[in-house]
Amino acid sequence: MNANDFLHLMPLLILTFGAIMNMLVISVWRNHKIIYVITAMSFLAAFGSLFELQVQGAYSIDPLLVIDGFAVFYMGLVLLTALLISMLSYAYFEQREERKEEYYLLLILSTLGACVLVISTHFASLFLGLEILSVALYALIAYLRKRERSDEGGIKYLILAAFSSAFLLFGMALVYASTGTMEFAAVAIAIAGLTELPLLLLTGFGMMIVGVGFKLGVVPFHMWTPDVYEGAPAPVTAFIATVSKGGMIGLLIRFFIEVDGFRYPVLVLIFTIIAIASMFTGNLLALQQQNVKRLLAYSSIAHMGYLLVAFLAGNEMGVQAVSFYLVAYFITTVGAFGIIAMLSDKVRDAEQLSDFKGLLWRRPWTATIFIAMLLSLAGIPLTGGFVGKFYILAAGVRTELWLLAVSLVINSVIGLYYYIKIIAVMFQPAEEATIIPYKLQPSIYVASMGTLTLLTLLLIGIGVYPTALLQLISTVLETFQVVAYR
Amino acid sequence: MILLWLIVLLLAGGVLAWVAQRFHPASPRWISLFTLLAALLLTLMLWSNTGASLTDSAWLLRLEQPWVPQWGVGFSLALDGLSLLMLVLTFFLGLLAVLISWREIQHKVGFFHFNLLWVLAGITGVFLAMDLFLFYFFWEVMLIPMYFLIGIWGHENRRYAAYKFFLFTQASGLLMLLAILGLYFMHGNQTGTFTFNYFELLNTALTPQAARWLMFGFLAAFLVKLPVVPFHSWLPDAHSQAPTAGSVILAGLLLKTGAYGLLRFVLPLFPTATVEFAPYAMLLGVIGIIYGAILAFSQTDLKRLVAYTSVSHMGFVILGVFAFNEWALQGVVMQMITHGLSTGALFILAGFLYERLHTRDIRQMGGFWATAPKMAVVALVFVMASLGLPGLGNFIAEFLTLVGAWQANNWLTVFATIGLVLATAYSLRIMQKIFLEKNLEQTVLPDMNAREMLIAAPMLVLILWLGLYPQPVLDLAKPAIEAQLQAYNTPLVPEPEEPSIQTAFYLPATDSVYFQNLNEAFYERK
Amino acid sequence: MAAFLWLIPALPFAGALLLVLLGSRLPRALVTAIGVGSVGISAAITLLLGFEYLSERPAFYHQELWNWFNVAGFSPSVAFHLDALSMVFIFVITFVGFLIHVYSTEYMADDPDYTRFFACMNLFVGSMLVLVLADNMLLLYLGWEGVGLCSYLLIGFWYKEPANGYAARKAFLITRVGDTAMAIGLFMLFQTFGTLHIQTISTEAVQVWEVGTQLAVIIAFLLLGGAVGKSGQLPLQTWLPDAMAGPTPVSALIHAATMVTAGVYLIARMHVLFELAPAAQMAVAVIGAVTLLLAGCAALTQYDLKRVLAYSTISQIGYMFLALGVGAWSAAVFHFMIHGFFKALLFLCAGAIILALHHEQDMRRMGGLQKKLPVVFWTFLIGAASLAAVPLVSAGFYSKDQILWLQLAGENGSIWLYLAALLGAFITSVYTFRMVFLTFYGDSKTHVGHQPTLAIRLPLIVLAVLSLAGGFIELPHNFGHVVLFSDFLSPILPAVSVVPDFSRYEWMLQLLAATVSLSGIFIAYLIYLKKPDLRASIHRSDTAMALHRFWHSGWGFDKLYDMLLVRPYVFLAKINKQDVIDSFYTFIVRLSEFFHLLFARSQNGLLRHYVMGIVVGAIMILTITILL
Amino acid sequence: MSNIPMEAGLLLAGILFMLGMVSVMIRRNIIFMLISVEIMLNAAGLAFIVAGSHWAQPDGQIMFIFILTMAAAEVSVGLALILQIYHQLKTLDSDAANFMKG
Repeated sequence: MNANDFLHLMPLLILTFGAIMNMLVISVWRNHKIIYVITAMSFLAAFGSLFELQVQGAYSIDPLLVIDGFAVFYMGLVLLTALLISMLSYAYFEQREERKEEYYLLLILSTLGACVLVISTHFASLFLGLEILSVALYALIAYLRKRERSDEGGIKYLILAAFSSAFLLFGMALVYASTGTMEFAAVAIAIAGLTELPLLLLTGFGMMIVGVGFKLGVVPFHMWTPDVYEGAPAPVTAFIATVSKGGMIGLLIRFFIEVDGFRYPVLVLIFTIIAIASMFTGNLLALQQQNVKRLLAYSSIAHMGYLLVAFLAGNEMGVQAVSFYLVAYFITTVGAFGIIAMLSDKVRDAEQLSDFKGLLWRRPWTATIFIAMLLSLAGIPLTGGFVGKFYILAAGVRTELWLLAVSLVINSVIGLYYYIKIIAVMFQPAEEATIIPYKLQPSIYVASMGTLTLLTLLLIGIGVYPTALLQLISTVLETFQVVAYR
Repeated sequence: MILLWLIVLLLAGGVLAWVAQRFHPASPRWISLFTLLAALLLTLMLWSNTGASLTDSAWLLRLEQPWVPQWGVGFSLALDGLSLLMLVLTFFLGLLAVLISWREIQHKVGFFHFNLLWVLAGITGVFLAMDLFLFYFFWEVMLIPMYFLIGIWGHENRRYAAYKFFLFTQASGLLMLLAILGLYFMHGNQTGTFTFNYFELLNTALTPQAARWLMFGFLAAFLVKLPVVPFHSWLPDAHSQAPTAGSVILAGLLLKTGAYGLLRFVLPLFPTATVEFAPYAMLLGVIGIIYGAILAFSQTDLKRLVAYTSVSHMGFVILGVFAFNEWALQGVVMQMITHGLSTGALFILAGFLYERLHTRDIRQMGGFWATAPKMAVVALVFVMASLGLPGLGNFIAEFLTLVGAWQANNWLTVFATIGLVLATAYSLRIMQKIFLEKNLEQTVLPDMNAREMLIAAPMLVLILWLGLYPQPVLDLAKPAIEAQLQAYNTPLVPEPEEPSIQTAFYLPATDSVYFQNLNEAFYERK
Repeated sequence: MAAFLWLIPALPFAGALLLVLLGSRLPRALVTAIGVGSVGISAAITLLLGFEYLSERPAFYHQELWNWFNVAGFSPSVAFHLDALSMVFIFVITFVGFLIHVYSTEYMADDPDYTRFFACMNLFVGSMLVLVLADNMLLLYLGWEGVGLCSYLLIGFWYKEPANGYAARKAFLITRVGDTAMAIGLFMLFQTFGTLHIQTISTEAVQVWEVGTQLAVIIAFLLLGGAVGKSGQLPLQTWLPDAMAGPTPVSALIHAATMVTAGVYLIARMHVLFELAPAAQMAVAVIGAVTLLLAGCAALTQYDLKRVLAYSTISQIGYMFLALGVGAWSAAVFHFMIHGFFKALLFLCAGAIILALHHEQDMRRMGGLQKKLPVVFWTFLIGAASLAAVPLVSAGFYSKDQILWLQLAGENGSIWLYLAALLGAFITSVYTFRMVFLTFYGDSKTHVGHQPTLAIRLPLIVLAVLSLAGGFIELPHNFGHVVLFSDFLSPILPAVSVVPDFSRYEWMLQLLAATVSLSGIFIAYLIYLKKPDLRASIHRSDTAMALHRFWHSGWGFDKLYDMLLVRPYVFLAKINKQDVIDSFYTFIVRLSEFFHLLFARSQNGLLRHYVMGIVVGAIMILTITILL
Repeated sequence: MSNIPMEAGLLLAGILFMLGMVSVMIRRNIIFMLISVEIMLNAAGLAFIVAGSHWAQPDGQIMFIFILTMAAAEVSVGLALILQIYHQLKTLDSDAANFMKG
């Protein structure tokens, strides 16, 4: 490791430093505000340091990590999302009695895990990143430990995550046993000549898919999602839905493109089945759901299915589509859970459909933001979700994945039903609010609303004028393409 | 730029109306009234200014702006006679929609007008967009405000209706999106330029198989929107549950976007596939005419009844579109306009009645002629229009459609003509149940007031004018229609490899012939 | 004067428009002035124009107002074409129309909807004038549908009674069936000639088609469909008797004198086409013959005074069709004119009676009115004589005799048609005088309330004079040989070709016709006045009564159509009210909800099950990898 | 060790993995479930060591150390959570923790 390596790992180092700072400050002086500032600063600094990296092209720290455009993009996405979530968290935790400060510590750590995940090129770094992410998440989910549901969600996630990690590890071991290497690139070289993969290797890949699939929450490894989404505090749910899944998607793309998994019909078939099953199961499960957090959980299952469509398209366009979609999806999800966090009171989150009754008349601006988020999830124009879905569909059509494209269309329609159902609830005649959120300090309120407004503007911005983002994605991904298609 | 300003005007007016409610509760009405008035005047001005250049080319104005260059998406708008007519209709009905909502909508006035103007903006965009991506964009944009209009200000079963409307149109729209993408890639793979530009895509050579599938994708959206039996079932619910302004816009404009789409996209893009499909399409049209008429006959909810008459009338549209001759297409254009007026008027009447009686059940009405003769006369005129009485606009539309359809298919035309008898049956039932017979409930129905007469009078004048002297409208639509038909005037089995068939549609950027007669003020090319 | 041609239809339209727009605000006198005046001025212009026409004898006057529309060469104009044929029609329409308007001022005096009545009547006159003046089929169609609308509005004038509304809708619907056929005919005409201009079609048809060309036959049949619907001929005659629900002036004007003869006009106007289609022309004759018999029988059994007249109208139009069918064009038009006079007269008399008897229409409750309503009695008698074709004095004799004669003498005629016509003539005189005897003779049964004043008497007298004198402009060869009328029409309508050397039998046939007519009157006299027991014995006979009921119901056509068409349609509509197609979409929704519930049960919150889910997924993936 | 074929070692690891997996599925006590998961993780570790020795690389053993570390962290968090759950539910039956469903 030389100085250059350190320079390239700056974002990670900043995060680590932030975590340690937090730890130290907590031990000296528990103050929510200061911890919050440190956290936000470290996310911001880490994000800022990315701009240094972006210009330098692919830089690999053998054998574990690589910093290329793809990595920079995904890290940036993860860091920005984490920053936004931390901003929303402040208002959420301010009104609760629990010790708030460690939350930020865990948040930084799991973000760190996600960052490691997207830059890893080796099973070991993969495993490390994944576990940093996961272990921090267990605690985050169960953070509101006085709530039964929070604990229940935590233990369910813990057991299942560890269970699926075991699959992932075992799968990695089998791949290692069969190829003799744990580097992605070397694995690719080892199997490059083979048209027919050995059984051991295939079994290994299969078991790895279990682990990856679990993290993504795709069918049939999706069952944890609703319970964990419901149990976790709203900002944490947002974090699981975005950072944790985004990291995994980044890894999946990197690995799959590296080993060129699209050559193997078996793998493509498995992912196709998973994609279609996720879309249908997710949407059908969400159909009559009355709990908004669960509903968003089910919808996230479906959205992972949509993402897999673009992923399966497998070309440059597919990767760009996935990246674009992730941006839109992250904005939307953070926004939606941000709204839920804002409306929650001390005792419980504003998660029942009835909590939103008449919201459009009670708090028109909040409701408008939420409507924008929901419409984006549904893929309606003027929002980023539309462009994302359009892009995915385009990628699918281009590769002539008609089955997947048509399933996507059908599912968009099913999905539309429950999104507009929430909207319909919001414009029902106003009633007395069943849940009265804690009266925030004006400055905090303005900050949270500002964050949400910013998200909405971003969302509409990329929906109306996607050119800039597309430009960014294609330039940033250029270096990755060089690596991936060498 | 004027085309863009039209859309921006509506969007801005909508936002302004929403915001303005904070300051004065009545201000949104005035704002949207003036916005639409301005838009209407602007389009009428376009009409009068571009009259001279009509003979040269179908296109009056064009606007090209890059939007998403990576994908070959441009912000391209263009205006020809057909779009111009549709715009005039849009703003006219929009104006009426504002007027009828004057008293009907009493809560959330600002938000209502925001939605109203945004729907109209979406519709305007649909009529102008010459980029398939942009077209789809507007196609979807008009749905959400409409969903709000139905869902918030609708009648008792509004949520169900709003869902149904949204889901049907969205599902079919997505199929169109698939087809658009398919076309985009096929064209791109063939020529190397990936673009959504309508004029470029006209040159795409497609294998028959591909053309068929792509056409079905487009048809899905337009046939559902039109609607054609068996995809009509969203319509009665949406129409009957929407507030009056919503029903007027739904029936008067939203359905027309389907017809417009058929004319603008399906016919020129897939000349061979449509010819193949034409008999089935015409059959669907005839089924629609008859099925809609039968269902209309049995309804007891006035708005539902009128909604089913729309199904029946729109059958003529598809019948005419797939007859591929100028008579039929002119008939279709006329039908789009006159149906917008006549059905719009019937919905408005239903709205008046609902305001007074708080019911739409025609079994509880009757004998209103005695107390409301003005309303009765207005209703009579539009009921007669809907059954196709000569002298009123709908007759011209239906007769031309049928004359044209006859050239294409005799037997189907015969059955379509029989639909006129069934139209008589349901139309007369409207008069009978509402204005004639005894007044069972002993309701004293107040007659129309000045504001209501102000709404009805222009519609009456227009429907009569269109019935007696429709030539200006026909002239305006003629070049556009001839352009759409160009592909069919060549021998009936054109080879898809031959791009020269369709070059007439495409205006090379350098070709200034099309624009030389234009008033400089409207010269829009960058 | 020809420059004012457009005013003839325009004035009534303007009157209607004024009445509609200003209706409620105008004083009654002004309404009368507008309503009657507009038609009056039209009639005056018509008369002036008629004199000019007679003196100048041009082929036709033509006036184009504006081009209606022009689509790819399909370019009908709003243009009027006045030739001898339309001259006769506009004369009857405006003149008889004017008289009936005058009459209506008294008849409708007490009606609260006085304005609406005149608005509709004016609209009708205007539309009817457009119909007969149109120079192309599309404009004709406009008038055609316009009169249908007015007929609908006026039949259902007293809308509070549901039965009236039913009759009105029935009339509109049934005529619309015919119109549909006609519309299809127009499509075919347009396809063949590329225009709907009547003169062009008439001149070109002869060049394009041979006699008996299939296309020509089909088109002729389709046009015949329209004519049959409008003119209440078999099989679309059922609406006309019910149409009597309207006010009596309406029945007189629309359902006797003018609108119902539009079919006759259409066929006469398109006679070139029918000559090219012998099968269709034959059909016209057969329809006429059958209709006149069926309607005559039905008229015999009616008790409602107006229904008798209605069936009689159907029957008389049957005569006109018969004449058209054998190519006796001018005879048909002549009978139209005379029929217009006397049938309007009869209806107006009937109206006067009904008004006098407090809206009593049942003849069984009339009687003895001879003394109480002398003017009405005498004029009615004149009208009845004309209808029954009482020889020598009545106009009806001359017009009907011509038709009877041409059935045998004309080249297209046949003995069967003649016999049918003769039998019809007999029936006609029986039911006519049954009417006279039941109404005016015998005991008075209802109190007479209203004595007609000038507004009613004047039209009656004028029409009575015309019903007597009208016949003298066209007299048979052997009997004065006046051919003013057929001469007048000869440029337009070719004369019928008569079988050579047949005219020497003409006097025999005339005698026969006269005998038949008079014997009919005698039998009516016997049954209804002289020997009441004869009538009673008929009433006792079961078969006679069954026949009576059958005829009374108009040969059961109503029931037949009800069973065959109306009920199935209504049934179909009723059961499908909820739209069966919608249930398909509901099914899809239910299906998704079912799957939702099914999947939701898998989310049971038990950790073990979730583990199981992962394991199952893993096993599936491994199976796929290993098997494939 | 080198005379033991890799397949045998992997088979052993596989059997261990299956044992762990099955016991996660059949156990209801959360602590036992946690233990079973640990068994699975260790099975994976074993597989790494076998593979590492087959290729004569240290990587397998390094992975095993990672796994051990991770398992320890996981168990500590897990036990803390289990403690909380026991406080609230007074049982360690995993089936009792099913407030969230549907």
